[in-house]
Amino acid sequence: MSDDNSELSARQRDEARAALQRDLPFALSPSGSFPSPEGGPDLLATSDIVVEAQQIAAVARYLRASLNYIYLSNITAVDLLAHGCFELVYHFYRLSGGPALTIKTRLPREKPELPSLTPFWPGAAFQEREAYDLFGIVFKGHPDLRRIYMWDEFEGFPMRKDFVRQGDKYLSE
Amino acid sequence: MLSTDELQINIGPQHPSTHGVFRLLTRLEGETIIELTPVFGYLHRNHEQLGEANSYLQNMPFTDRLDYFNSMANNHAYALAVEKLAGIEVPERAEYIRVIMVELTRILNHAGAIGFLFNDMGAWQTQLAFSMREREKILDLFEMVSGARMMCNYFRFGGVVRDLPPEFLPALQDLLEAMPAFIDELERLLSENEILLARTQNIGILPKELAISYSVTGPMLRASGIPYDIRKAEPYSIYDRFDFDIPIGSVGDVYDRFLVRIEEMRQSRRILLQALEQLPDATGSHINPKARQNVRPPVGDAYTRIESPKGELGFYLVSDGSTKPYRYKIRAPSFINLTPLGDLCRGHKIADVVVILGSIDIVLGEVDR
Amino acid sequence: MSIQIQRGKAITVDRRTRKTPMGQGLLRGLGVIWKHWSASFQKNDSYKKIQGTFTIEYPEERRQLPEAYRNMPILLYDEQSGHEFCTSCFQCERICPPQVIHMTQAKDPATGKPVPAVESFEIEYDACMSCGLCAEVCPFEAIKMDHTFELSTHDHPSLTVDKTALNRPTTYYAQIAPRMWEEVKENAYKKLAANMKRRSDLIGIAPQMQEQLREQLARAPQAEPAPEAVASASTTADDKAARLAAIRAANAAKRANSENGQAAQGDATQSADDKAARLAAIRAANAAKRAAQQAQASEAPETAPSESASPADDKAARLAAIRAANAAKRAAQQAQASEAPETAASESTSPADEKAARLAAIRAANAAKRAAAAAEKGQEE
Amino acid sequence: MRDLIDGLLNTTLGLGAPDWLVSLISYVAIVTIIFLVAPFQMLFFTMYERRAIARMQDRIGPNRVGPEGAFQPIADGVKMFTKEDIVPAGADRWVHLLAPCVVVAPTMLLFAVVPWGPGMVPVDLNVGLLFFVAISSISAIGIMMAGWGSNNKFALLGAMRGVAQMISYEIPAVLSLLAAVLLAGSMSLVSLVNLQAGLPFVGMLAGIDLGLGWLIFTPVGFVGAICFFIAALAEGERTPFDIPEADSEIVAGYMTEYSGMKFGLFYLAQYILNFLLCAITATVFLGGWQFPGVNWLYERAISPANPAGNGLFNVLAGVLGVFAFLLKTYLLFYVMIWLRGAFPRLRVDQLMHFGWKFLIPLSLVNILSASLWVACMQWGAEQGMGAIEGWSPWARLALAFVLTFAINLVGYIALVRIQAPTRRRPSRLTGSIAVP
Repeated sequence: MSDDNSELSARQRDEARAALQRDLPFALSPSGSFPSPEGGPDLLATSDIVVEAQQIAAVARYLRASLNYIYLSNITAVDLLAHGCFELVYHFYRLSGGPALTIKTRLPREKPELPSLTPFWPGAAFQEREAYDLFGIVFKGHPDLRRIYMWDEFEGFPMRKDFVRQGDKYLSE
Repeated sequence: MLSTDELQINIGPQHPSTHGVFRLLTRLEGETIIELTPVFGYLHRNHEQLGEANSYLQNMPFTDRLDYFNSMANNHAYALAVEKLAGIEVPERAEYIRVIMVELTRILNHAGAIGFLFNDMGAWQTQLAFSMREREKILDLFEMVSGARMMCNYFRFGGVVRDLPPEFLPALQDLLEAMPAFIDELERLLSENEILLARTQNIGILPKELAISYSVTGPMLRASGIPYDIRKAEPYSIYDRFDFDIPIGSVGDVYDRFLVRIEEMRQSRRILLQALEQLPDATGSHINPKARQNVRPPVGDAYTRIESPKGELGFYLVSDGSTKPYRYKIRAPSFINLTPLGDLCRGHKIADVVVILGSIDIVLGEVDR
Repeated sequence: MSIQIQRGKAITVDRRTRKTPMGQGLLRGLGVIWKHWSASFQKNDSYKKIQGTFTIEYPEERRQLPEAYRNMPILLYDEQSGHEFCTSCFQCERICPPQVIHMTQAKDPATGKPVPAVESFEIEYDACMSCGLCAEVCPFEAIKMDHTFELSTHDHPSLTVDKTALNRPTTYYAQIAPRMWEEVKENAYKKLAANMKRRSDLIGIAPQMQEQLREQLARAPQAEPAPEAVASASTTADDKAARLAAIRAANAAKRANSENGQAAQGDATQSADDKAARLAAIRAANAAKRAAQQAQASEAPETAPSESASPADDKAARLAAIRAANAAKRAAQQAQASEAPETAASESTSPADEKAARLAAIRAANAAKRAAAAAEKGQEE
Repeated sequence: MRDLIDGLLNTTLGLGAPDWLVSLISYVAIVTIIFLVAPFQMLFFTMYERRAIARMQDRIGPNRVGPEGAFQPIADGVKMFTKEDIVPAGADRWVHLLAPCVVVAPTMLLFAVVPWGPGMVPVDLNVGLLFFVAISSISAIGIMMAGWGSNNKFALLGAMRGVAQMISYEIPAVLSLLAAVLLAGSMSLVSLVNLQAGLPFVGMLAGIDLGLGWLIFTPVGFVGAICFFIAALAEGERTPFDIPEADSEIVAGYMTEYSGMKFGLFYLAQYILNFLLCAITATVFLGGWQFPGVNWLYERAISPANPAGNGLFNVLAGVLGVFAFLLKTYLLFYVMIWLRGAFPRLRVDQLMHFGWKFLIPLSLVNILSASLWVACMQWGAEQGMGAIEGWSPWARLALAFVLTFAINLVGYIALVRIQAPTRRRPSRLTGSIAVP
């Protein structure tokens, strides 16, 4: 059962990678490189497709138009503090079923900006606002990029790994 | 010519029918909505960060609190994610028990959703009381197996907490026997009611294309006419072993969402009957994996999703090889289904807003996380 | 484009748009309600029925709770031996998602080594989320989920529950969850039997049972006044911690005494000459005297709670602590050693609240014990 | 009442009290009784409603305070009185204070014309129905005051809805009452009740007085009763027309900012109004106190027609009459509860739609039927009904019955057909899934 699924998803991934290689080769070569710290786990290693952050909108639209991945399900931001980058994970689906196509993209922590998918998938609006609210990732072209959970005056981005939590002072004692 | 002015109203955060602490910032022309913006976060507790501070097993009871109506479904999605991440196998009987629990959850959620929808519409809690009666019966069953009615915390990585007690299966049989009568009654009470037709038909229409681009899932997507059910599209657990149909709507309005939910309850009952038939013997299966309290998955990530009663519930986990997840993200169906609310309500009356909101079926525990 | 559905099909729901609405739907709805109204004079007690009153009039009627029901965690002890199942393995404290379980492990007063028993165990009921993970991970079946749910109180601090309030006999649990207890009973007792061997004296005995056991001890012929004092004190006030400290001090004294005697005997048998024998006799006499004094000193803490039989419990506890510390100091002076009592004393003056006072009392008692041990050692040298 | 006291003082006791004294004593007594009875009705109705609707929902309802929860309304009342009275900041203090009074006062006045039993009418106005309709619409002003004075947008919306609804539903209410007035030829409630003596369907024709000649048994009365009852639901803000206080939409409508006894007054007014609306429906269409035996007893009692009657029969007729009247009223209120238990609420535009486009035309059709009924039953050659002049009363009755029944039925079906929503499907949904 799960073997079938992982095989299927690997095949989908390879197909998509090949198609992207053919039509959008510039998107597949991420510009910034992020170092892996010594000793720590290497969270950057992945078999999923990693694309250039600034091309994410182009890639997503290509996936929708040419490969039929018309359903954008999930946008996740991950703070890879040790690697000095944010990773954004997009899960796309086909309406005909089957496993997800996972697209990853990485942003430098200093200037986390990338194009928004909201103009093409209005359903991304809240998810991008959430990523902005909790991680401080700026989605260019988002029509209404405000904090979604925290109040507007809140300072800092609470899901970042270096966010000083209120409880930390008790933990350190 | 009279000069008129727009009226700006905050519906909520303290309001009888916002299903929790939730605010709808509306601009009105008379009673007609010109603009509506949902504002939330009042219940935000940064659940995801909490998840990163806890070990994998410690997160299990917290998932109950996401969508507190369907704690079993949340448990299932989370258990699947960790099992995928750590490569844990689930014994056959445990899989069947899980399916039974999740389908019961679906019935109780839909019963509740319909009840609350009619409560929002001003039916004085009668439908809700009938739904709650069935829900209480199902909660009795949950209490029997897990010890709690709502915060079940029943699933474990590689199984469930404990096997079904002997009195469970007869009770479930009785419940399923009464189920068609209940669903038919609900339908008879409601689906031909002229007031209801007037209130729900052609209200809050979500066309197919918009439904997809808005990433809505679950009964809402199916009511828009798209037969997309994760149990069929990407079968997880053992859902490929059951015969059941996917109800879809033809218009995509509130009425279709209500009818789709009614039909899904019937389909869930079908699945339950099949699961009861196929349920393997208790002998020889070890369904409580006590040894796996400290899961330490290898470095990597996993995304699993289930068809929770409200839609696609996904867990995205990143492991750095420790006992705690490095990233713990929840794709909450209510949260994303809420995105089109502003568009759905535009041009309708205030009274329709609560009905549309009720038909989306949100739980603020999940929206705000 | 559209999905291939295995084992099923997509069905379009029927919107029933054929009929002209003429009020017949309204009448049918009224019919359903009428049926419920007329059936509501019977009780709905079966899962098969969808009509009839299903209210349970709560304080008078109560639902039969299923065995697996979980509310708040409790601790189990064996009624026969009085031993608690808990060995303070810290599994529950570690797994507890809201981190409301706090415990300390018991130590053997003689050797200072940890014993598989729990010294203090506290659960903050007010923050407990009743997830049942603690009961699930417990390898000794010591922690179980209770069925009592009427816990509301006006007194918030009382929801931080200590071991005495948490303890339940196994018979209680066997009554609320017979099958679940039957499953684990054998295993639990086997493990308990193994652990009991490593516990000495009253360690690991449930506080509820300690009194009974002590009464049994008191009935046995004893030369020492200490146990009697303890027995009498135990009937008086309710400040358990102070009492416990006193008991421990008394026990330590007793033990020191008896062991001294043995040592003296051993010395006597081993001694080669009269001188040595005489010396040993004198030492034994001294030891006995000291023990007696210690026992007297240890009476002081018991009097404290009975004197201050006022509601100000914490005051009494603090007083007891100070007295215990003083007693310890006296004992130490006799033994001419150890800074421990002093630190205990200095600590016992500072605590602000009840808990700390109780803790100080325990520490003072421990110090007394240590002093006795030191005295003993000094003698052996 | 006045007759009774007059008889008691002057005839039985022979005191020879002057007319004004008799009037004074009798009206003071009447007012006292009404002010004692009215709040009691409200208390009873709250309890009645809660218990009945609980039964419909498979529950038991409040049963803890007193035997079977009988003192629950009193406990609620105590709670109301002891709650803090909050006036929101920025509210118009005086308007806010006066609003509940303006709402309560007219409802109390309405008791003046309610005929409780034979000879138990506080005031038998010859324009009793007109009085009822006119006074009952005054409370719309109070609702508007409450909504405006609260300085709350929900309250304002609720008040707007309330006033619009009250004014709209006055019309079908009056029109459907008009049908009954046509049949009776009088606006006096007592004459309406007296009209409904006799047998079912045929009224007084057979000469046997069973007190069952209720208007609701005729096609005209039936449609009129339904129309009036629906309009009464809207007037009394009952489900499915509880739009002004729609709790799931606008919190509590115009009552949002009220607490304590001010809220209690609204509550009181609402339940008393519900009682009165049920009572008027019972009086006009269900025969009021008419019940087998009441008229027989009253014929032997002290009355203007029979001043030498026996006072005992007054009591007996009164008891039976009041019993019949209250039974009908409570049954009608049960219907209100029943509807509340079964139906969701309409939307405000649908309410208007229903009132103006369905209920008013239907009552107009009913008025046509009513006039035909009168024509068939009473008119002769000089009114142009010479064709049926010589017919027996039974034949005329049959003709009237069939004719009005047919007209009402056709009218109803035609209106339903016209109102039925067009079965058009939004075309944009039928295509295949297009990638946006």
